[in-house]
Amino acid sequence: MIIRTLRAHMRPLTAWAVLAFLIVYYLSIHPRGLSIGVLTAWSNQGTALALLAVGQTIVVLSRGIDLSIGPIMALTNCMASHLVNGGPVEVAIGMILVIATGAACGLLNGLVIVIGRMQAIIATLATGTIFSGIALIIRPIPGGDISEGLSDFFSGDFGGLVPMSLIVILGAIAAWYPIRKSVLGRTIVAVGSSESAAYASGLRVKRAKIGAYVLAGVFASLSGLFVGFQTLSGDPSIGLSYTLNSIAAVVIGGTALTGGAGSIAGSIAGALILRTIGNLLFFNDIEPLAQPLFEGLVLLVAVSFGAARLLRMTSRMEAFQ
Amino acid sequence: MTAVFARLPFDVPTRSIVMAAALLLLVGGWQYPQFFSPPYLAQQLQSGAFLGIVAAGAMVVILLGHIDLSVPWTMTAAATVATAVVGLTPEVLVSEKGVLAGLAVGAAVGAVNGFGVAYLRIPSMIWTLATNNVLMGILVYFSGFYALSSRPSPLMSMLGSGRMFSIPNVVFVWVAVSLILLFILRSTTLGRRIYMVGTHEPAAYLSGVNSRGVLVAGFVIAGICSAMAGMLLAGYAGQSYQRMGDTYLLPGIAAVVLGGTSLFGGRGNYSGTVAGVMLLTLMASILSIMQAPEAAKQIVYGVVVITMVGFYSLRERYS
Amino acid sequence: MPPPMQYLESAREGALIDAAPLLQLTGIGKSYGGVVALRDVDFDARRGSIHAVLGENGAGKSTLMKILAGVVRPTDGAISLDGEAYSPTSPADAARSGIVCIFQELSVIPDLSVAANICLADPPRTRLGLIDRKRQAQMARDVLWEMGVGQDIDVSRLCRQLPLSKRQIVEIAKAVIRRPKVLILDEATSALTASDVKPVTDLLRRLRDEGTLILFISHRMHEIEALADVCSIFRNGTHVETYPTGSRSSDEIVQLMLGRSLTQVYPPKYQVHATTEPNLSVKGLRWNGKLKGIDLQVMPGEIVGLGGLDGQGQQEILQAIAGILRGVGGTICMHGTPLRARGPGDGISGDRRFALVPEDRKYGGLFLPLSIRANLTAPVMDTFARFGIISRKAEAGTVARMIEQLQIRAENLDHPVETLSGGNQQKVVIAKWLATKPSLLLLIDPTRGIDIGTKQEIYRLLRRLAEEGLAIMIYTTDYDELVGLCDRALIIYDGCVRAELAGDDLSEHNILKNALNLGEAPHSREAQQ
Amino acid sequence: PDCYVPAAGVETIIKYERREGPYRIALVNGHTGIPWREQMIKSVKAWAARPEQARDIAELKVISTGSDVAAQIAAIDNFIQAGYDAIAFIAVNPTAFGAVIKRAERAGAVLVSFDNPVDSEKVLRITPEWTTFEGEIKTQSVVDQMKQPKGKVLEVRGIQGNSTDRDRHVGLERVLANYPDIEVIEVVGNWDTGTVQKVTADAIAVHGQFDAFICQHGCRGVTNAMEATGHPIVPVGGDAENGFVKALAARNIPGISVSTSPGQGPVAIRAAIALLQGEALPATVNLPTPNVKTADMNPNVNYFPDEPDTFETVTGYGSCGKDMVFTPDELNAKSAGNN
Ligand SMILES: Nc1ncnc2c1ncn2[C@@H]1O[C@H](COP(=O)(O)OP(=O)(O)OP(=O)(O)O)[C@@H](O)[C@H]1O
Ligand SMILES: Nc1ncnc2c1ncn2[C@@H]1O[C@H](COP(=O)(O)OP(=O)(O)OP(=O)(O)O)[C@@H](O)[C@H]1O
Ligand SMILES: [Mg+2]
Ligand SMILES: [Mg+2]
Repeated sequence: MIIRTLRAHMRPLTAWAVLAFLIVYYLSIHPRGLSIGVLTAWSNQGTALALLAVGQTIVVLSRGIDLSIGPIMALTNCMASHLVNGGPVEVAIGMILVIATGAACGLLNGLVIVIGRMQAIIATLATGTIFSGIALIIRPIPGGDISEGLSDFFSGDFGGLVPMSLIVILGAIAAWYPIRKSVLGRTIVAVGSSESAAYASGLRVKRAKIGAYVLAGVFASLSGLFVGFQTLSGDPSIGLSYTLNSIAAVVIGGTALTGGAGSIAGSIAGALILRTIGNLLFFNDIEPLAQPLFEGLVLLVAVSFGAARLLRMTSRMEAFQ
Repeated sequence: MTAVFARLPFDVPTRSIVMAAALLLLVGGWQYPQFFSPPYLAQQLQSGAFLGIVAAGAMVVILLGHIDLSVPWTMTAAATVATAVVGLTPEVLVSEKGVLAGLAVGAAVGAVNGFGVAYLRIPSMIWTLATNNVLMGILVYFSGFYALSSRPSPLMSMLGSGRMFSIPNVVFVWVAVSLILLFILRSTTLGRRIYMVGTHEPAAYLSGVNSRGVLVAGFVIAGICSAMAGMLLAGYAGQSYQRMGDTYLLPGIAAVVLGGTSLFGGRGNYSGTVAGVMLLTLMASILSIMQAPEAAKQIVYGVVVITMVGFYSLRERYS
Repeated sequence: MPPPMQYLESAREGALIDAAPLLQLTGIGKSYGGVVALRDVDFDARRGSIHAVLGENGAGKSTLMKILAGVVRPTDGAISLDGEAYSPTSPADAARSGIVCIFQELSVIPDLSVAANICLADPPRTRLGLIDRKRQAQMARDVLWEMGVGQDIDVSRLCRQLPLSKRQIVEIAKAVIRRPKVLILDEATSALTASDVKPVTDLLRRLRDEGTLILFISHRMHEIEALADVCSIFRNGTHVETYPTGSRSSDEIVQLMLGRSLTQVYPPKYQVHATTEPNLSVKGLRWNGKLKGIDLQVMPGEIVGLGGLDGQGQQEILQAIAGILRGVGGTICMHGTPLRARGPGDGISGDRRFALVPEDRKYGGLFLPLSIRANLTAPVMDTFARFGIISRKAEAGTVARMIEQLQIRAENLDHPVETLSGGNQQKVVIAKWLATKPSLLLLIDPTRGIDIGTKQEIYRLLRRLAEEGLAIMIYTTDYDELVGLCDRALIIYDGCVRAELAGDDLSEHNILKNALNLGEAPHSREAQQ
Repeated sequence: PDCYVPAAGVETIIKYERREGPYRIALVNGHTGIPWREQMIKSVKAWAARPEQARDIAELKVISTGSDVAAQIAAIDNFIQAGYDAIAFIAVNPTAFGAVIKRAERAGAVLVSFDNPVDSEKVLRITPEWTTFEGEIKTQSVVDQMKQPKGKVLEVRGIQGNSTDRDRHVGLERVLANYPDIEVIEVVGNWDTGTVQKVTADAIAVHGQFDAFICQHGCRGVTNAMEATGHPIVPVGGDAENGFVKALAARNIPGISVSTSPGQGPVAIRAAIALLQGEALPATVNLPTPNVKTADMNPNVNYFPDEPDTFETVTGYGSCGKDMVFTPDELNAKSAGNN
């Protein structure tokens, strides 16, 4: 039973193992070693991407993809730089508005895909440019203001023990699991596994697809808020690289882009792996001009691990799955 | 109106786009009379040709049910290598070795892309993203090329910026690429197999198609198209420069999809891609001439893509 | 033959009139573009009956069921359910009205567990509104035990990991748990193995006795005879006749279905010359714990059947020969030299040609949205291409011969192959492989879901090919077919050849006995039918 | 030295307690794959490798973090954590560094921001005065070289949303406000040659002729478009990439090349060392703005026939001292070598 459970979660577990190794290595070469400051800097850097990867995973589980997730993050980040400041009440209302905006963007994606019957890639590519455009309107150049108190709180640590950002990540996992166990969550997985079967089984396919995009929008807005806390400002141009990295994180975390099977936790590990690799460059003597090459190669190698399953393949047909 | 619409040749997406582009020209021309001037139209064709060549390659990969995100740095790499080789061998004619080198770079990148997708079975969206990053890394690292000349060869300059009968030469290159691609897709076994693999790869394998070979071939074609576009762009700009491909990736994909090709693979006509390229090009320059702010451009772009693609998927559904 | 209407009238006057119909269809029509799938169909069915729907491929049976299940909207006509107008907008909607359909294409969710699949539509919840996994598993187990297959299926497994026949059971359980008023089975028994048919038929009878209306589509005549109370025959999109089971002879039924009579289903067998060298010889074939040392030979001119319970390794034998499997042990020789194929592509050219007609035509055999022409020529296009350029003329000639040879009924060869009915689709798959002129033909269940008329055509074709010197090996779940068609049958049990039957030994009785491994547990219960 | 001119209206002075050298210094670059940035990194390494400087520098670490501001913040945090004495950086987003600056203050690390400086008075900022750069210097010179100060001028802008683009645009507007007869047409060239060429050619196709061009970066695209469309020779103002300057000189196009030199990198590092040695500097420093008109251009001084088009012709700020001058060979020698 335990072995079967382990085997079922092989790929996310591998991702976590790799991450653990990278962290230990990173701390061992860091001149300061393990300290709460080092840990906080490390986890702060990965949190925005991790939150985004959670949203992306939900969509990918439904066999969709959200290329607008980075632009939603940028848009909500810009909104936050207008709304999330001032007194506590204002800040609270501001955060609610920001999250609602993320949900609305996700809703738009879902509606375009379901009612317009468009492929997710192109639909979200298009809505993504719209969201970027709106972000540019509300914040033509980076700037604005975000509650410093919240910023200190979220980018600091908890009692000198745990970085707050790690707690945020755990919170994201905790928020998803009840959803996954709900009918909506199950329908999302069912639609990703076989849409026609889900439809024929009487499941509410449309509702689940829309739900997946709305959830992705919400997580993107949380990510946008977190970037705001980190940078105390809004920036309309941060989207694109985040979108692609969120997909990379999902894949490294073991979720199949073909939907149906995968896990949030794996994607979070994937996101943190990507960021830790960036960190590793600091104290290894790598020529600065070689850094992009190094990062590219590491990504190439990381995704190549997906090919390992081919070695275990007993039927050539398995390659097509 | 509808009667005229229905009688036009070509499939629905192509027709719709041609109509939309005509509409754009009319409205634009009403505001700016220069729109109908031959230099303006020639200029549009020239801009369109670069995108068109990229989109031609993108279409092959999309027909296979995959996507190639390595376009930007494949273009840059091919152009950089080509101009570097020109710098090393400046003698006339010999310098055209640079063109061959550039094409070889494109083919090699395509082969690596195809290898990862077909043999290692990594999703193309992620594998080509990785190869794109590696290419960027290589170019940044070896910007020792930087010490070499970045001058294009005479052929590149001639094709990239020359004109014949006041029509830009790139347009002829685009036409040639289009004809070759049309021929491949319609009349060769490779074309048939591209559609088969794109429709359902397991069935292709079980039907005796060497699906891995077909995938690699498709990515190589795309790589070569990107390389050509990169070198022509270097010919046009008189130099190779980094990030030269950044603005071609997403429009290239959008043009293919606007043209009615399914991102799931197996379905699509090349005429649609050509029409998609024209529409995007026209739209971009009209917006730029109207001095629309960047934000408005992006929003219009997104709305147009959603409207057009939504229109034909709904039309297909309910007709 | 009296005109169909008279049969209808006589049926109406019969015992069936005692209760008001539960389901009443009037003037139903449906066309897809130019193709008329259903035309002016009137159809009644009563509560507490098993109502079989028969018809040739493409007769419109599935379309009708899809209309009832809310998947397809009719272009004309009206439906009433229990006296009230009924026009479902989706399967979910139909289910709310009490109509649940098991579709011809399976609709289990591969990545969910058996329990989750069975409780898919209405899972038990905890007080917090989350799905209660424990109760869900219990409910699933209960249903499976009620169906008599509880010991065979672990409800915590993913459906992806189950063999096809077990997935079909899950599919049925998933429908049954909703206690529908009307249960539709569209060829839902076609993938069941002989041992699974019994519990399912028992279950259906029980449901009928509880008052459920069961609409039942199958091409297996003996199943229909055993199970149905009433039969309706469809032909060419029209409702031809409804009669109580048993009131028509099978010849009459076939005549009604086809509009012509069918003399004999299976062609006569021929004597194979034992002196010839075997076309295929396999020794000690092993693979992944599933094949445990298989020896077999196929002579030119011979049709060899693989039989046994589903999932004993029959498919894997054929796949191993075709090179689809990796890590295969033992030797496979064609014409005396080892064959080391890496896939069906290696059988297309050269002097040792083989062809594999795969199991699921929708998954492995066809490119559904591509044209009939492109599908037909997929493996052979190189033969009429020079330097990779296709000669349209040569292609047209080849295609015409194929259409002619297999009597494929297609309106326009440039239409997508998905517009053909199931039987014609299957012919396309066979035709495209015959075009490669193989000397060894491997077929996996080629007549599944195909009507009797088309089946007969395929049997004749196979026999004719064998006469021309082809070696044929066929895996089929239909014992009748093994007996009627094959010269020799190998009964596979647990990855080994359990028995080789030929001549008079080749009987349904012997097949079943060996398939169940001499009546040993655990399948002994089903053996006594 | 006299190159650290305090920006107008800035009174704040930055001064740290003197520490003993040699120092551990880090340079955090943002975007990768841009020739200007590469040349900047090379200049810093070339400068630091000279024996006079090597004495003061115990360790020089260079990092490029790409366009992700979170990565850049984390990089700076890492250097602070690792106890580096000074960190110089080009901000990806000028407003994002408030929290980092606080953390640096606490840890006693010296931050120096340059080129795209942060919006904060608390760290040293080194930058050209962009409004003057684009306005009083470039635009004014172009207008002066026009036949008469009237007609149509094409303004080719940079990446939208960038603060530098905003400041430069303001500079241009400020100058042209004095010339009511000049009509400005704006296009967006994204600072890249190909895009600049395309939008310029488009604009020429629509508007016919212009009386002058004012371009931010990638200005070889303007001269190319003029040549390709057969546009008459009119004044062109642009930055200082070799290709552009070559084109001005070769075709004798009246105009001006104004430079933001990659030499900002060494200037910033030198300032960081000065701060560590206890010197006081104004909080915001404006660098001189080297520029040259076409009439005054000389090969191998203002442009380099043997260098690629992307080479930045003004290699350093000569007016900031002799150590701020670099020859192309010295930079190229640094290209691929290790740290
Ligand atoms: N026959 C079918 N088989 C499998 N999937 C289907 C089928 N028809 C529709 N679907 C899928 O189910 C989803 C929703 O179904 P569909 O659009 O048919 O609902 P609908 O009938 O339009 O519902 P509504 O009445 O709300 O408009 C679609 O995304 C489509 O992909
Ligand atoms: N999507 C479609 N487009 C065009 N024609 C169709 C489509 N689906 C079915 N048809 C046509 O409608 C007719 C009836 O099809 P249907 O699938 O209902 O037959 P069937 O009785 O279930 O046959 P089978 O037993 O082979 O499944 C067929 O002749 C087929 O060609
Ligand atoms: Mg049917
Ligand atoms: Mg059917």
